[in-house]
Amino acid sequence: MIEITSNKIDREKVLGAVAHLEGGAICTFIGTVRSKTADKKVLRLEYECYEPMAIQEIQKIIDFAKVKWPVLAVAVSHRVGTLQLGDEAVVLAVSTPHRKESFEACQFMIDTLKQTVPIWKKEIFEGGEEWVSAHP
Amino acid sequence: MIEITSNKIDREKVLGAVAHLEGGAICTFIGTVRSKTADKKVLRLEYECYEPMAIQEIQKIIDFAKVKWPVLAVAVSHRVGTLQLGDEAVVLAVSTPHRKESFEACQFMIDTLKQTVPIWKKEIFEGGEEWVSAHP
Amino acid sequence: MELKIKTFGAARDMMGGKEVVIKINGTNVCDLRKTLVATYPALADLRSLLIAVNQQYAEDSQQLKETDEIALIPPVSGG
Amino acid sequence: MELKIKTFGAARDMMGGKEVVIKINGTNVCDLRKTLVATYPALADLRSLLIAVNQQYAEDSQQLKETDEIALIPPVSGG
Repeated sequence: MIEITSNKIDREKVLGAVAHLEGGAICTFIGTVRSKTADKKVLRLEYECYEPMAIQEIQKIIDFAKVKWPVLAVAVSHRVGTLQLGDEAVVLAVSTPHRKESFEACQFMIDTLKQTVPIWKKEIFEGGEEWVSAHP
Repeated sequence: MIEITSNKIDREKVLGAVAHLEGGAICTFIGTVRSKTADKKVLRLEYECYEPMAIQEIQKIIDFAKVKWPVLAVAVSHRVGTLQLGDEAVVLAVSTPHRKESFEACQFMIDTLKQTVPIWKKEIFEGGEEWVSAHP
Repeated sequence: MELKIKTFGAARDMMGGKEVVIKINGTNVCDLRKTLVATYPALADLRSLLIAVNQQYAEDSQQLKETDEIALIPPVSGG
Repeated sequence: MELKIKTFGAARDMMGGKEVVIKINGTNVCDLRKTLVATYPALADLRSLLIAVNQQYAEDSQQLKETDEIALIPPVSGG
């Protein structure tokens, strides 16, 4: 399951999508909006996405993980639009037969998602706003 | 939150217990009952627990993780009694400011839980049963 | 060749619109990049600027057609 | 000294009961372990056998009292 949504992410749906009888391990990563970035106080975030390409890039990451680890199922939901403090921006879950590979695959997928998937976030803080990572 | 329960684990309760405004990352591990162990077909598992000591040992693991990583909150729920295929035996969630440390702390805690916490599982398979890891 | 370019994030702010039309001299991604930076000098301030053609990251040598779906991909920051 | 011992998992099956009472010669955890293995030889087949005193893992040298809460901890397998 790959989902880009402007609504609150349904964690139970993501977890339900990776249930697998041969799986003994599910590792999940949830990225949430923090109240602080360095010294600035974040008010909210705005996410935007090049959706058709984002879905293809996420699928590539899943395909790659399946070659590298015995992945049984993966589900990813990424939220876009305006997010408030504490909101969940991404929920990624993977099920594998054993525990170690679930952590490795989950961490690989979220690390790669942050590097290759065309999604952008703008931080709105007191006194300004900034596209994250845009500038050197 | 530390919980030993004979009921189905409430994932939403575990995840809700680690929500933290300064957290940007939640890593969760869910251990489920697999249908296969080596070549044997598992019918069900029976878990038992030395509960007061188990809770203290889990607390020690959490305390240790908090020294080693910037852990904001941890929640652990472990189920005991009879579990069927696909049931969740343990749900462990940890929130931290950043992603890398959430994976490290979560993996450390579940690895250590499996080594030190007085909980035992018996596999009931076709034609026999066996306490897991009891014998060399 | 006249190309329609989708823009996102910091690049969109620098170019002042979600979709811009630009005329380039040349036929490949490298030519497009040069024209873009000449037209919108602020783009040179980005940490990186990738170009996607038909929803795939493209090499500088890739040839372009007017019917391609082209997008500017400034540094991503999902998750 | 007479001690009440809680038993779990494979150790409980080997000893035939959730709680057993055992008389030991000696006063520490090591003495208890020797008496246990002499009385229930099957315990020697376990991959390991730890002893908890008052809900804490105990060293072999720890002194025991009749009022202690003592538990046999065969190899754990939670999670």
